[in-house]
Amino acid sequence: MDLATIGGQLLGTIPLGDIVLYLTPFNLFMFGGTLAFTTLIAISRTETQVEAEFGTLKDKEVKVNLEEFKIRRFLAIVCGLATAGAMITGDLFNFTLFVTLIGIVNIGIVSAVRQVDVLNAAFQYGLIAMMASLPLFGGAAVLLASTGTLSLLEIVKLPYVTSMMTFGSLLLLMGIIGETGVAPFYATKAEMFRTPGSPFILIIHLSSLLVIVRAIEVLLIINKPF
Amino acid sequence: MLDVQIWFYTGCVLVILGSIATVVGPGVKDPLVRTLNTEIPAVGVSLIFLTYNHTLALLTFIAATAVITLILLRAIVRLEELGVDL
Amino acid sequence: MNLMLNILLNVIIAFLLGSLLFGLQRKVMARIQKRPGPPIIQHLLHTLKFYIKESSFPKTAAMPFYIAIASILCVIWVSAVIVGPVAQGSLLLIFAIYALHKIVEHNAGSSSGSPYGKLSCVRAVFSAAAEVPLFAVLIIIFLKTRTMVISDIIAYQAQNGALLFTIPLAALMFFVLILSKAPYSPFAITKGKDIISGYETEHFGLLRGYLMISESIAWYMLLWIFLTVFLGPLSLLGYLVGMVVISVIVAFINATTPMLNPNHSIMVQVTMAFIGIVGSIILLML
Amino acid sequence: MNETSYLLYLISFVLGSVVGLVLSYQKYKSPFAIDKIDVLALIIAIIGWFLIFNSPMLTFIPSYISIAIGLFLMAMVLGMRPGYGRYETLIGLVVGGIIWLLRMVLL
Amino acid sequence: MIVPVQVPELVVSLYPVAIWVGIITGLIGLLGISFQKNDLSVLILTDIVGVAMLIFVAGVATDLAEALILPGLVVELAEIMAISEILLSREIRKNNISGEDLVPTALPLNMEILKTAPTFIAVVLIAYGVFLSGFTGGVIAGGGILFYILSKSARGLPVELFEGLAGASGIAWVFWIVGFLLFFVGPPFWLLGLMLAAFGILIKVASKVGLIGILTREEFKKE
Amino acid sequence: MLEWINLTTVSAAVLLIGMVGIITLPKPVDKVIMLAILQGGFIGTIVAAKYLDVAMAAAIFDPIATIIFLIGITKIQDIRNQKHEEEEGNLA
Amino acid sequence: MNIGRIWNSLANPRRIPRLFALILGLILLIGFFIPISLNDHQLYPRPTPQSQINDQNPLAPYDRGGSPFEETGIVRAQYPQNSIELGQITAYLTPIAIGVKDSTYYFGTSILSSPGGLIDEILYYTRGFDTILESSILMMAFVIASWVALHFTMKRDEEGDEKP
Repeated sequence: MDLATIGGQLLGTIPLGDIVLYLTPFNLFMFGGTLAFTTLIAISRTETQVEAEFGTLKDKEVKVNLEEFKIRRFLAIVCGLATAGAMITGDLFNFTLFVTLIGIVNIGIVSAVRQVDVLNAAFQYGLIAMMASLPLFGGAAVLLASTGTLSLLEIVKLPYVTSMMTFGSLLLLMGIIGETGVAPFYATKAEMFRTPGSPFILIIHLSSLLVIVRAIEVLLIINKPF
Repeated sequence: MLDVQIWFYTGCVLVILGSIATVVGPGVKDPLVRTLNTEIPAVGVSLIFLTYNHTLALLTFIAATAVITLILLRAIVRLEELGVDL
Repeated sequence: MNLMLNILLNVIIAFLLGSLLFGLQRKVMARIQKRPGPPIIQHLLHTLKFYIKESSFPKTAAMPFYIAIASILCVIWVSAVIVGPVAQGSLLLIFAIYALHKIVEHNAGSSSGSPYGKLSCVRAVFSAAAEVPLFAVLIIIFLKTRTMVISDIIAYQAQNGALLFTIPLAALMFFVLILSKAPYSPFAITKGKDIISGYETEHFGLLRGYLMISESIAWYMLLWIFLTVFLGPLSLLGYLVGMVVISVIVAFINATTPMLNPNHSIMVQVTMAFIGIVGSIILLML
Repeated sequence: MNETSYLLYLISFVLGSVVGLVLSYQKYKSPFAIDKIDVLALIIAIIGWFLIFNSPMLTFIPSYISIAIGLFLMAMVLGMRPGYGRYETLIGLVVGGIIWLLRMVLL
Repeated sequence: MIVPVQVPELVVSLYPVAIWVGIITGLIGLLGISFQKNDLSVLILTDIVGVAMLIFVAGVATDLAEALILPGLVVELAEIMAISEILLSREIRKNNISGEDLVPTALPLNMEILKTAPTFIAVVLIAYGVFLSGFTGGVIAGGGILFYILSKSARGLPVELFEGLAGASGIAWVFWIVGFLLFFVGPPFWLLGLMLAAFGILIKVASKVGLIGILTREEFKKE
Repeated sequence: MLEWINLTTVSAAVLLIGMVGIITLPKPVDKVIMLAILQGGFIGTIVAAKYLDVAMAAAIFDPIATIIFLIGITKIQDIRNQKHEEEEGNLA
Repeated sequence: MNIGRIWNSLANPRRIPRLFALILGLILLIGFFIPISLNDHQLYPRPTPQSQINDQNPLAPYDRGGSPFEETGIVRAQYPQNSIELGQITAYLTPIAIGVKDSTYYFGTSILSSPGGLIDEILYYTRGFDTILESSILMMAFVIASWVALHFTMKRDEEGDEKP
């Protein structure tokens, strides 16, 4: 088993003590993509929603006010950075922490809105995010217990896969699914997008999709299928 | 060594029975009672930490539980004030 | 051959062929519905037309973003061409690009401030939730071939026969993914006519041109991946024939089916994905 | 058939379609022509399809050029305004196909 | 030998039991959530799920596991806080459409312990927290601050303090980052890095936890 | 038999008693008292493990939790009484 | 009940956490049917519980050897080559901590959680990145909670103009 069969040739590592970040073309592309989007978000202003009013012929403009704009931009940038980190980290626990950070920031980006329905969706999503911390951290802990290491670069070298490792990665997958809102759990997330503030809610979507793609890589590394 | 076992299994009993009590125990319709019942598993986990000598984590957990309790009670009281029917 | 030249060549091919395939698709659909239909060249002409039209920007748009998003779509699909036909790199990378495509689709809708774009944006999130499980196709391919690199997958197929016959359910799932990208398909909820043109509603002129170019390249790339991954080493003529055949099949399906309600569309896809994953794993174990 | 010639074919097809479209709009004013065969278009179509299928027969020019020309001519007929050029294309395809078959069988 | 090469046998023998207990607890909590209609109750029940998570991590019983428990704890604390606030805001929004203003009830409590004990307990906790430093110290000192604010109902702190405390915690966070980088950029200065990290995170966490008290204080101020 | 009576077993017993008490007693205030017993048992356990500093911190934080609960209970009861009175007032 | 209706019900955000909880519970059940055992070759192993305190070690339970600035403690990190000063932190004691250590046996936790000590070694040095994230999570949660509190739950009178 070699990392090169999954994401392409290993380009380099960034060692920070026990946590080693690694770069393959795949990781690098997603890292760069996320950073590009984050930069764009940081310099954009929000769109104005125009809604028809009942009973009259007038339109109503739904805008994001300045205070709300600032906090949401801040959270969106943090979310972008967290996503970028999750793309290149080579440590399981670090990865779960990044995912958790993404989850909580996502809730924050929509919690600043005024629509009750959106707040409700944010709350329900938050509940899922909290429950998902059990499979996320639990899965990482089960993997640690069964392999004795958290570093993906070490796990990839192990010659065997035990059923406990598969269980751990299943938990990890469940956690990521919960935090990112994959079907059939999509509804909470999708409802959150009905609010104005386009560039910021973009990052919610960006983070969840990229984390899922990255999770595939992580799962393949853990469960060497041969 | 027996001490360690006693702590561990007492912790396990507290955690399991405490969480059952939190979910279906008597009077848990009242969120206040439910929050009170969550203290039992919290103490159970503390015992498990103690068994493994995670004393620093235990110290943090004790403090964090108090804070979580405060947050939950704040929410309960405010919702009661609002008189909302969830 | 010079690398830059090679990239340019492949991108232009992807664009031209993708547009022609879209045109063919419209023609086939029209014939099935007993209309004469536009010429095959029509989609290409449409794309070029937008470059000589005036560009205007809505007052309500989220400004730098609204413009950037159209060119980003172009950039990511060009990079898909680089990863795919040119470098034959990792399949996972192409799916990362596909994920970015979903994001752009979503944001192109929401950045304009139009309610139709917004609806399309919400639906894009919905549909992304459905398409993500289809990434399980990747895992199944990996389980079978033990590699993610396209050139290795081709080599594997050259040795052991096309994957289409060994993991047919995965191919079916991938086909559903392709189907969901085609215009007028039962799963194309982001571009349904009930929300005008979906995320493209408020993009005019130059920006629309960019979007259309990228869509053509995207269509070509999806078909290319399908043919490469499931049918093994093919000659260029083989690719051409395969793409035409798939486009015609898709056109036939699109012409005869209604568009599904968003929830149903997702859950149909998810159910198919679930059956596909479980079925494939059972097939692999046998 | 390498990628460069592939591109050449595509471009000649596209150009042929555009030319066919423009010319046919100038030539025909009414939207539909039922059951009328245009002899000029028919000849172009037949030459086009013939060149596409039987380029090796013309030994004096490289095959990629003859195929490109064939595609251009074929596309001119195929790409005519809606309702025109159908029968011509079909006949051209059949003729080209028969010649190809004969060539395969005889040679 | 102070540190063994392998994990002690006792721990290995306890591990399956710990995991089973974690699974059972998680199961109870999750089933409870799935059959629970009341949103507030679901929020409380997620606490149980968090407990199950902690057992999973603790069972590994190495120093690493202990270091991993702390982030887990923080995540629980942080999420409960944010989500309960969202729940409140949702309910207020839902019920306040008519525009009526809600007056929070005043606290009728007149207990002796609330008058004398807080200062002492707070001072002890803060001093102990500073001695501990690090995340644990932060939570403990923060708990002390929180308790102090909670109890001093009449003498509420001015709202400006909120921004000030938040700013302090941001600066402390930067200290912590600098400390972290120092470990890798200049290994000989590890002691400086350690101190920056330990006290940066102490101030950060303590001020954050203390801020909870200010959130609760507004109920008392309206007397 | 007597050798079984040491700090560990006694604390464990106190813990279990506290747990049963919290679960079964109906009134919230009684529950808070049983919570104090539970915490007493917990501190006893820590002392049995000889970590006096942890025991100290626990001994400081436990009354805090109790006070928080007391405040909450009084407040909620107050609110409920008020609501009750309002309803009766409306009826009258 | 027809399948379209079931699918529609999945679009209700209120049902999603419950559904997620149910599915997660079912997956947790798998844990009962697979062999579970702790791999005894772990990183950062620790001695048998209670052994250090029973030996009257004043630094229990976190004593990992070493003396301040001279001798490094024993830490089995994943990548020792990435952490050049490994073991120094766990051996370090502040002057106050040394004073406490000499006077009592039962304050090991406090001593070794003041700067220096094994957990600091792990939390700040070898796994420092985790702690950065952890504190960021707390910070973000706080930013969110305090923002919501300051703008919505605490200021209730000023929002009459904008209704959902």
